[in-house]
Amino acid sequence: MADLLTVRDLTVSRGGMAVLEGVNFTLASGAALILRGPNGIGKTTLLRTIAGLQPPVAGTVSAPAGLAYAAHADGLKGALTVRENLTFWARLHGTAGIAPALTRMNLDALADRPAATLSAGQKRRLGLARLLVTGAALWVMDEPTVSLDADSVALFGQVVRDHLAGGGGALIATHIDPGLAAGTLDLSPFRARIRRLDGFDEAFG
Amino acid sequence: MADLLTVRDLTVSRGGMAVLEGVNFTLASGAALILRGPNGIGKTTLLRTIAGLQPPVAGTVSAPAGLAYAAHADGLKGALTVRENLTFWARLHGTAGIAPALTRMNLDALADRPAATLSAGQKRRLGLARLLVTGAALWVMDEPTVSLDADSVALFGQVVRDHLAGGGGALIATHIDPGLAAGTLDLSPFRARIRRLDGFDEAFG
Amino acid sequence: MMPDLGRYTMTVLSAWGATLVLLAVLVGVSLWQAARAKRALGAQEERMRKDG
Amino acid sequence: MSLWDYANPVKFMRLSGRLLPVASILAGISLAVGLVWGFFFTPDAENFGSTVKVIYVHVPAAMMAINIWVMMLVASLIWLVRRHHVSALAAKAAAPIGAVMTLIALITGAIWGQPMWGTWWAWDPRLTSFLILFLFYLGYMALWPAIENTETAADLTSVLCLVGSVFAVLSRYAVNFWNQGLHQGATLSLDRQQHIANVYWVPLLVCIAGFVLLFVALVLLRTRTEIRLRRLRALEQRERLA
Amino acid sequence: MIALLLRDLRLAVRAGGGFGLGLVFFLIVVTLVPFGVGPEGGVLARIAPGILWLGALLACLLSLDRIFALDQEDGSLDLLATAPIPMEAVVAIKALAHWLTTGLPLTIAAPVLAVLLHLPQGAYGWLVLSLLVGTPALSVLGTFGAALTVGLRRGGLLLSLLVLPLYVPTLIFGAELVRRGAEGRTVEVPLLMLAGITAATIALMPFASAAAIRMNLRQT
Amino acid sequence: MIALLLRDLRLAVRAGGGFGLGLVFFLIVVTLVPFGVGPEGGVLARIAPGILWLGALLACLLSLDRIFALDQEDGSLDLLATAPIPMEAVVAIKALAHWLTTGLPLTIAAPVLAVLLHLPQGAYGWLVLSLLVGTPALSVLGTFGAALTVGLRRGGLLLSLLVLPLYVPTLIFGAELVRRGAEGRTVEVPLLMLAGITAATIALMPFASAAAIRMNLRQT
Ligand code: HEM
Ligand SMILES: Nc1ncnc2c1ncn2[C@@H]1O[C@H](COP(=O)(O)OP(=O)(O)OP(=O)(O)O)[C@@H](O)[C@H]1O
Ligand SMILES: Nc1ncnc2c1ncn2[C@@H]1O[C@H](COP(=O)(O)OP(=O)(O)OP(=O)(O)O)[C@@H](O)[C@H]1O
Ligand SMILES: [Mg+2]
Ligand SMILES: [Mg+2]
Repeated sequence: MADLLTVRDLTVSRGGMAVLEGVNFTLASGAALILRGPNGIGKTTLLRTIAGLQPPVAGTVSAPAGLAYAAHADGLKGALTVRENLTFWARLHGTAGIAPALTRMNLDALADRPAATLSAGQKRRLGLARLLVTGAALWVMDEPTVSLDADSVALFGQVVRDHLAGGGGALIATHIDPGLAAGTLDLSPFRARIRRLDGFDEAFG
Repeated sequence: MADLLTVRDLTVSRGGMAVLEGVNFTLASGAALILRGPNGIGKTTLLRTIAGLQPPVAGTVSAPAGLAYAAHADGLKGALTVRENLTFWARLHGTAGIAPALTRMNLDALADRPAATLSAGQKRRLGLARLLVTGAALWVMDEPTVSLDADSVALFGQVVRDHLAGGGGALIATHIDPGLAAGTLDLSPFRARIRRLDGFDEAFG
Repeated sequence: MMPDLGRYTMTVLSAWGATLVLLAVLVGVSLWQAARAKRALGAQEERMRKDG
Repeated sequence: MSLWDYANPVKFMRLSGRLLPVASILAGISLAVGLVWGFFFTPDAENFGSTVKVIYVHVPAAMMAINIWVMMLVASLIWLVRRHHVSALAAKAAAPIGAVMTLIALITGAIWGQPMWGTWWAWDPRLTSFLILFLFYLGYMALWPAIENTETAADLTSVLCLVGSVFAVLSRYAVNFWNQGLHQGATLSLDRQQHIANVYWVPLLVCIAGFVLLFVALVLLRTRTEIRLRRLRALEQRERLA
Repeated sequence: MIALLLRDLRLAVRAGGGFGLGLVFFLIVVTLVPFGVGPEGGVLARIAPGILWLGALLACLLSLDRIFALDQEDGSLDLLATAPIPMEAVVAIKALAHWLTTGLPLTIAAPVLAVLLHLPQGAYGWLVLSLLVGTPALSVLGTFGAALTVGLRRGGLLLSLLVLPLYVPTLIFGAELVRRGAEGRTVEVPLLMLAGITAATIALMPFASAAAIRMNLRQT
Repeated sequence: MIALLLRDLRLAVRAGGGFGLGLVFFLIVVTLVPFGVGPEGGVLARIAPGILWLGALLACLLSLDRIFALDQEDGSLDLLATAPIPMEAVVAIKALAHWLTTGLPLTIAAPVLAVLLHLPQGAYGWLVLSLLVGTPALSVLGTFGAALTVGLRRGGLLLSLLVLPLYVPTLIFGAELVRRGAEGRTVEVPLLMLAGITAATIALMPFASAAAIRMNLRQT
């Protein structure tokens, strides 16, 4: 199948310092890739770069235009209900019908509750439901299963498998096994080596 | 050993609705108890009640005065460094010396970084290090291992075991096994039944 | 030596005084910051050379 | 070798290291000559009395206040278009100098206004637009340290400088429209050469040259400081990771 | 785009009535002035145009930090930036939503408050007109300031510092328009200037604001 | 307790210079008034006491929402509430920190800004005295307002609405004191009233604020 995402010799930086360098991988449509690595290795930074929120220091990312990013934070508005939150994202991405997303993330019973009154795990389910209404082929997720109970993790696994079966792709940074048949990429070998700074030039960029 | 925490027939409510009722348990010093249950069952609500942040609807909690609560949010100031954040809590609780806490949560290398520049897992480690400087006997923790990598979870397990060995107690709500030899309390059976409202009286409290 | 400033002595002297003080502060602060940066950078480079 | 090469930090450090003593010495000489000449060896003016001596600090400071902002604007544009770090840092280094110059113009003007107009402060267009310029300097200087990431800070302050320039000009026009003002120009037009005797004009020119040279020396010094601090920061980061 | 506008309006109405509060702040500033300067009608009438404009400006200013900060804190801004909609449009919609929830209500309420300050009869029409033409510029410029300070923890006051000098021309022409109207003088020049400023800011500032947002998100 | 005070001061200084910014807002309000009301010295001198007090009050008001909201958002407030230190003390320290970073700098800067408004010579001393005596009440009352609105998403404007009526007496007596001073009249009555209000609020409001915080946390 066609490659959804190609990352070539990518160097990403955070706070002015390269954190990962020489990252290479491709993601075919229908496949998922799990990024692993200890805290602070640069998973979030890598995902932000792939999502286009920050420019790469070196190397290239070729990602499809429509890409859905799910960050550590869920981007929910506490004052809006679950349904309103989801409807907003659906309309912004020009898709219609949030009902399947609600059902598949088991949110039907909560649909008319303001998001502020959800528990940590319920909020997370809503954050993940957003992916379903973006209509994007590539899902880029940063620790999606945080705060989820075992049932919800299984639910999430099923949703991702369906997405892959439909020709989508998923890139997931996580510390916990989400129960997917997916390749794993350990980021530890790509930790940026610390270069010595010998002149003033190198302090910049 | 003496009981650190006794919970009797406790009913707790959230958003004006009872969520758990008839909860009973005791925690001896030197022991840990893990609270489990699906998302939204009321773990956070129960812990907040035990920490004294909200009053019980019915039943009693007898907890020691000095109790350390670690919530979903870490209470960190991004503008202060790791060291300053921790020193503040230490001085507020009247304890001295944050060095052991830094070392035990593997934060020495990050000590002079502003907390805003930490990764998700590094922030969490700092949030947990706060428990060590409170000097409290009872630790009440809401999903402490969220975002932590495997090494950090092990580190955290060791810290809790040391705390228990010193006669402390720990109450932990979590979906993930933190690798502790501890009792487990499943909260599902305590889910509050929905009573029919037959008179106006019952709409109040 | 001092020119006779007549009834505007205060005006002229305070205007000149304020200017010279502000300029002196600016120059002083700049020099101090420069010296401090130079010293800190020197110390850092020294330390890192030793550590390799 | 093109001019842009000096935007390279190493080359800039080398060149500025050589220029700095020269600029400092020239600034010292011209300031000393101009100020001493202006203070001790100029006669009183007809309708100003001895207060005419204030002109030797007031006018150069006022001119520098405006010119430094223009220099910051140019440096900001260079940063936005060509992304030369030295350029952004030079703008950052110039801002406090400009703010002090504005303050000097305001203070000396206020002190001068007391005997001349009978008030410390009047809402005259020129005075008012200087006050606004001072606010722009303050805003610019406050924005720099508020942003953690250095490159982002350079970007955002440059955009602010750009937008601020447009509005500084607009404000100048607006206050002109709003109040005709008291400020000099009509009574004794010193900016037109034919209206001013050489006894005042020549020392004034020397003073202006002194202020310009002082600015050059200070900007070089402060830019060097900023570059050093940047390198220090990078080294510290590296050490922490090691 | 419409979805974003509706969401922002809905949030403004829901979140503790953001809608009415700008108004109420305006009311309170205008009410406090007589307490501060004393109640003589003559002085009040003289300063009424200026105070009304100043009150509107401050009420506007106070609600600026909501424009992006809330979206940044809960992560929506990152998600908006990766959504298939240009940042310029996001910024323009945000400014429009701010004006609809702040500038417009202020304009409508101003005549009522003008009574409290003894504004001369003839000036009411000019007051409304000047606010209607001038407040959009306040929202657009405020959005730019908010975009500059969005990453900063509670940059509220820094935001004021950055934005207020930008507000000076609008304030001068707006208040001058009302003052001239009150005195029965000709108002063409300030009106044209005000309209010109508003048109130019609406046309140009969204690009600057979008650039600032992108720079802020880019934090490498 | 000292630790809390130091932390709050440090945060105020670090977070984008929160310290100087209250001041700058004061400067800007005072600067904008002439743009609004026109440049004539006579009118400005008449309204100077009122505008200076109003400016100080608004500068104070704008920084109120930082008092608790930041601590609430990042969870520190919950943790402070479970720490072995009474909420009354937390609240009092917060008010003190707010005054040190806002009221005190405003008091010191006021005479300089008074020049811009042509405040009569004789009134400078009274201006400083009135602010020194009056601004602590503003901080304490503001802390109460902040405590009431802490749970609400960005209750900034609601906070203003709640607090401004509480500020009215302080404003009246403060401005009156300066006005009387400027006219060379006797100032005893407003001075005593101002001191009385400050003393009473300092003594009593911390209990109310602490109660408000506890209720806000309790949300069952
Ligand atoms: C705070 C008050 C004042 C400010 C901000 C101010 C500002 C300025 C500025 C911007 C210039 C133009 C410099 C240039 O680019 O050539 C200037 C020049 C001058 N100022 Fe002032 N001024 C103030 C008060 C005064 C007062 C009170 C006087 C004397 C009565 C005065 C006399 C002059 C003279 C004679 C010149 C040079 C000729 C000219 O450009 O008209 N200024 N001042
Ligand atoms: N704003 C910042 N300034 C400087 N350094 C930063 C900043 N944000 C993050 N870092 C550092 O960059 C590195 C990479 O951070 P990143 O958030 O990408 O890690 P991560 O792999 O996602 O970790 P986690 O599993 O804990 O979420 C970390 O070492 C972190 O401390
Ligand atoms: N402010 C609120 N108003 C109304 N209901 C609320 C409020 N906050 C939480 N709830 C509801 O109360 C119940 C208990 O929430 P709580 O946060 O205690 O769950 P939890 O067990 O901690 O869940 P999680 O594992 O997802 O963190 C949930 O069903 C939640 O939807
Ligand atoms: Mg991460
Ligand atoms: Mg929970």
